[in-house]
Amino acid sequence: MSPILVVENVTKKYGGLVAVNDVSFSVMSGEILSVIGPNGAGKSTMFKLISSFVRTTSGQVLFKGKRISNLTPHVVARLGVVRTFQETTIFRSMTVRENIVVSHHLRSKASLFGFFIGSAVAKADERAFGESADDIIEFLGLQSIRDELASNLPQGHLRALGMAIGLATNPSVLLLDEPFAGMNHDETMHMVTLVKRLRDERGVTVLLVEHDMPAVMKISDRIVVINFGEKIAEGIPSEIQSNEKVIEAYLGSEDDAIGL
Amino acid sequence: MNIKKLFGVILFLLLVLVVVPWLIAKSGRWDFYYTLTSVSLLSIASAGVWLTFYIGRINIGQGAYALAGGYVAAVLVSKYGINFWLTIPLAGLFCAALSVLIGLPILRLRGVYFAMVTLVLTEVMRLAALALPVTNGAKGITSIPLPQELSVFGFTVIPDFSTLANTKLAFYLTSVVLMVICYFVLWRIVNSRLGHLCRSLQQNEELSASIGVNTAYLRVIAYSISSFFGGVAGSMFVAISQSIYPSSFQVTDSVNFMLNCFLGGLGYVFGPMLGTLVLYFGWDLLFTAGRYQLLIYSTLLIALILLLPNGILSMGIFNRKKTRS
Amino acid sequence: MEQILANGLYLGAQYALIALGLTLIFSLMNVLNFAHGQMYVFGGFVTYTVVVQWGLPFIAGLFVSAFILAVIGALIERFLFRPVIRKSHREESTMLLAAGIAFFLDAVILLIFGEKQRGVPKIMDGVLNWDFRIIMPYDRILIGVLAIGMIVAFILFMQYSKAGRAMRALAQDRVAAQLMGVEVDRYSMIGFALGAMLAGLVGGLLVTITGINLGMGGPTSIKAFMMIMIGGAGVISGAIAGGFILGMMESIGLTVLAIYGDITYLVIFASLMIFLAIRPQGLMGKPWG
Amino acid sequence: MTQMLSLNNVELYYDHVYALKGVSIHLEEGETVALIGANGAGKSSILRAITGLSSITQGEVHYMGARLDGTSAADIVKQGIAMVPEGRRVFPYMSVKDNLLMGAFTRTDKAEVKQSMEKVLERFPRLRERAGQQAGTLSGGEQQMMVIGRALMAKPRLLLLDEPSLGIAPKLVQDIARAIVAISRDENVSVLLVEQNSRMALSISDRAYAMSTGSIALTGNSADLMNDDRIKAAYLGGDI
Repeated sequence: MSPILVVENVTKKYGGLVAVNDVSFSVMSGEILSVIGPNGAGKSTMFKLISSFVRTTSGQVLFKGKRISNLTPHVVARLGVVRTFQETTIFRSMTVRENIVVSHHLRSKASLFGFFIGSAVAKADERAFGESADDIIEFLGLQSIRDELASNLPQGHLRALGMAIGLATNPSVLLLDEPFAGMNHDETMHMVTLVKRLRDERGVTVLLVEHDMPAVMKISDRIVVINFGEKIAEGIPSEIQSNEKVIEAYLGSEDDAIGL
Repeated sequence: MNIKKLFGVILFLLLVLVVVPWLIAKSGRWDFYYTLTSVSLLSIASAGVWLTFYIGRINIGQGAYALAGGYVAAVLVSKYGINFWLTIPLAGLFCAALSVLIGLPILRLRGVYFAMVTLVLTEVMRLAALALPVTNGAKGITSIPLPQELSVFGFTVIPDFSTLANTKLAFYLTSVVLMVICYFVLWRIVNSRLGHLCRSLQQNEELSASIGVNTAYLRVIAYSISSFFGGVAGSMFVAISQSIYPSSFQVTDSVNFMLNCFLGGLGYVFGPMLGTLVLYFGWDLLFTAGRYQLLIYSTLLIALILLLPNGILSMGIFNRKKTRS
Repeated sequence: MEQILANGLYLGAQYALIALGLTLIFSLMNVLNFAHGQMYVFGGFVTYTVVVQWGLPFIAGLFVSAFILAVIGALIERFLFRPVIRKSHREESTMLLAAGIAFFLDAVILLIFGEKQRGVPKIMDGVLNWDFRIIMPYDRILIGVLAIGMIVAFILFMQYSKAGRAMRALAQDRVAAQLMGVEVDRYSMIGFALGAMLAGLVGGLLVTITGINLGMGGPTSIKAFMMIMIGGAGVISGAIAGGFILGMMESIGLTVLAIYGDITYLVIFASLMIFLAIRPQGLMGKPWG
Repeated sequence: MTQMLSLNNVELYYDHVYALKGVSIHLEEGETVALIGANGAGKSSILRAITGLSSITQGEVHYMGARLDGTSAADIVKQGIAMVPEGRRVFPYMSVKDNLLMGAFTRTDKAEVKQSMEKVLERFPRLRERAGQQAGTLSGGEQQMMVIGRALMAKPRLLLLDEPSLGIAPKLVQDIARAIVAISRDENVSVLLVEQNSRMALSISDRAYAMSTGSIALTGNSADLMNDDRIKAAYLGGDI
């Protein structure tokens, strides 16, 4: 396996505040890698840096050896690095299927004008998008809600839809921002299976930010831990669970316990 | 297009092109022609505003483009003797080009901020019309000749208006046809991929960017189409009134275009047409109230917003349409 | 040069007062008050009525204008904006409501005061002539000084009174302000009343110089929007800066650009566009979006 | 000791998502109680339910023997409940002094407000140095001190602290912990402390509740919980 995504000494400062400080790690092709850390540790900023939603202060992010940091988000998506969002970010007043069909944008061959006059290429595109959307719907098991309005969906389905939107862009690397937040145990386990199948059957590399630890431990091939904007550990789940620095980051250090 | 829709369109065309003229001839209310011509032209401009709503921007600057389009047509016809029918697309194109220039910086703004700038834009266009030499200042451009004949390969499509006995009817018919064309274009846009992308933009710009949509480009495209409509409406107005002044389209008009869209419903392509009809007719009917006209009109408007702050379409019976359109 | 500066200061002081009211309402409720210009006109007519028709002194006119506009503002907030904000999902609803109110106030002004241009007699005679470098009538100077005095009073009120602090807190962090026990409804109403009052006061001040007529409302609103775009919406210092900058630009434009015709506002708008392209949040505004 | 605060079987959800499912906790007068648990477990939702920022869908909140849920946020403050919100939420463009004065917003006893201010500035000398500075320019630790001081300005009987150690440099976490201990000792105030940093929280509280996905998973004396391996498991994904 070779690294598909490389984060190289990335730093992000907001004014005087250092949100991410000199972080480096790589994501191997076909791997599921989780970035974890206590609240406010800089995970989300890390995510935005990779998807170019914010600009780096220094350092760079490479995708297949090409620099993708400090481009615009749609260009990064076009190259194959696509993010989903933390909150329930979907197109609320479209149906599930419309959500997925519209997200095929990157694959279209016809021009906007072609679509307007309904050219042959455009018609072929529309057909292909529809088929692919149905494929994705089936893959994620969303058949029963395909014509529901997205704003009426419960949490679990919204997350799945968020992932379907990501999938529709045909990504090489999918960035999932807290895919398990607000889910109950069963929903989480279902989602874990889905993400794994995504990698196994579609060959998508997955990078996720999450704080649901049981899920992270189950799903990840490797884990990167961030605290106060710095990488404090990296390794396979069992290593992370017993890493003293990580425990400290989550529970506070022994020193924080002050004697009364 | 399925049979039902085709039937609906034919019915609509019959109504506006045959039934309405027949009714007017019967009743002898020739003044309704002017009202309905205005409604169809104003609804073209409103259609443009509606399209900017569709990408999630509140546009209170359509009056600026209507004014610009009007002046383009007026100048081309009166100073260069160009056939009026040709100036309609030219006016549209001029406005579209202008809106690209203006849109590039201001389309980055959202919500209230975008609305503020566009509102100011209307006022600035009026000031420009006052100041620039080509527009003849406050005196405006007057005595613009009626539209000439339009022929294609020697075949007369539209006769010379000065030879017609009933120009009111002719203006009504051409305006309605123009409106039908514009709404057909709008309908095509909304139901093609372009429209879907616009909707994605309206609902969530960040997500839209993350699925690879070039949001900045799309916004400019939509805004320029919107301004194109404004220019077309403005140019046709010039032909009817045969004159244009800096005050022909003002801030109030821009606000009204926005009200039309809101009243007709933002989730429904033909909403602005409906809204324009209701508002313009409502205003006209209130004419009998004399000096209380504006008072009653604005009170009704406020009451409407109080009762239905999310637009007429928020009423139960319309909700189905909204989700399926 | 001195003349341009003096004119700019005089204009700027009034503009800043108008912008302050607008920005206060915006920062508290995220409402763009389209009717601000109409409130200004209303205030002018009230002062005219008090001074000319009732024959009371000018200062009484100012007080009555301030009071009536504050009441109108409070009523508008309580019975129109509050319910609409509560029920609506999108910000366009409040914008439409504001537009409706602008029409409504126009109608009311038309019915009560009529269409005629009105003015009050000069409150002070004489002209200051400093070596032909600055020539300015005394009444203008007085009005300018009064306006600056009001700006200072407003700043002091916002800075040191309990209500002022509460409003600043609300504008900066709504939730935290609630946690401190600030009643959001009450202070939104006070803020709206205060904003409307400022508009009315400026109307009262200006009726002595330029007079007032029905048509002045819309253009005044537009100028006020430009000011808060320059300074940054919702920021008090931004409104003041925006007001003085616009006043200064207008003053310079009217002198320097006069030879090219009436293009001052075109130039101002073009520069505003370029400025916003570089700095969309205005001079002192917070970045957003 | 009388019961100061109690939540009985409280349910709360945002947008169809459960944040709290049947939570019951209580707090006696003079006690310091910690609510610990991983991110997203629902700790902050409990505070939102108490302060009236979110309305609960089921259950009851009692304070000093009277029903509290349904009371407006402003009245809750007047009854003596002050909150230090998550993420500090300072008023960034106001001076430190004005921020503190906002804490005393509901009080009318001017002279005593002055005294309270003096006391807060004594407790946090750094704030006195920066009294005129805009709050947004303070460091994270200083801001945290300031919002604790701001809450004290209300002269509360119940102090709610939401993640005071969040995003604070490790060496300052101890200072904050000490300040909390000192406050509960000196002032006549009960403390409900929500924390992710469970070691800190357990070391300064009398009792604690551990939450997981919207309900109470564990409860007991803080000293006992300190050495309970189940706490660690709750954070790092083992079995409880």
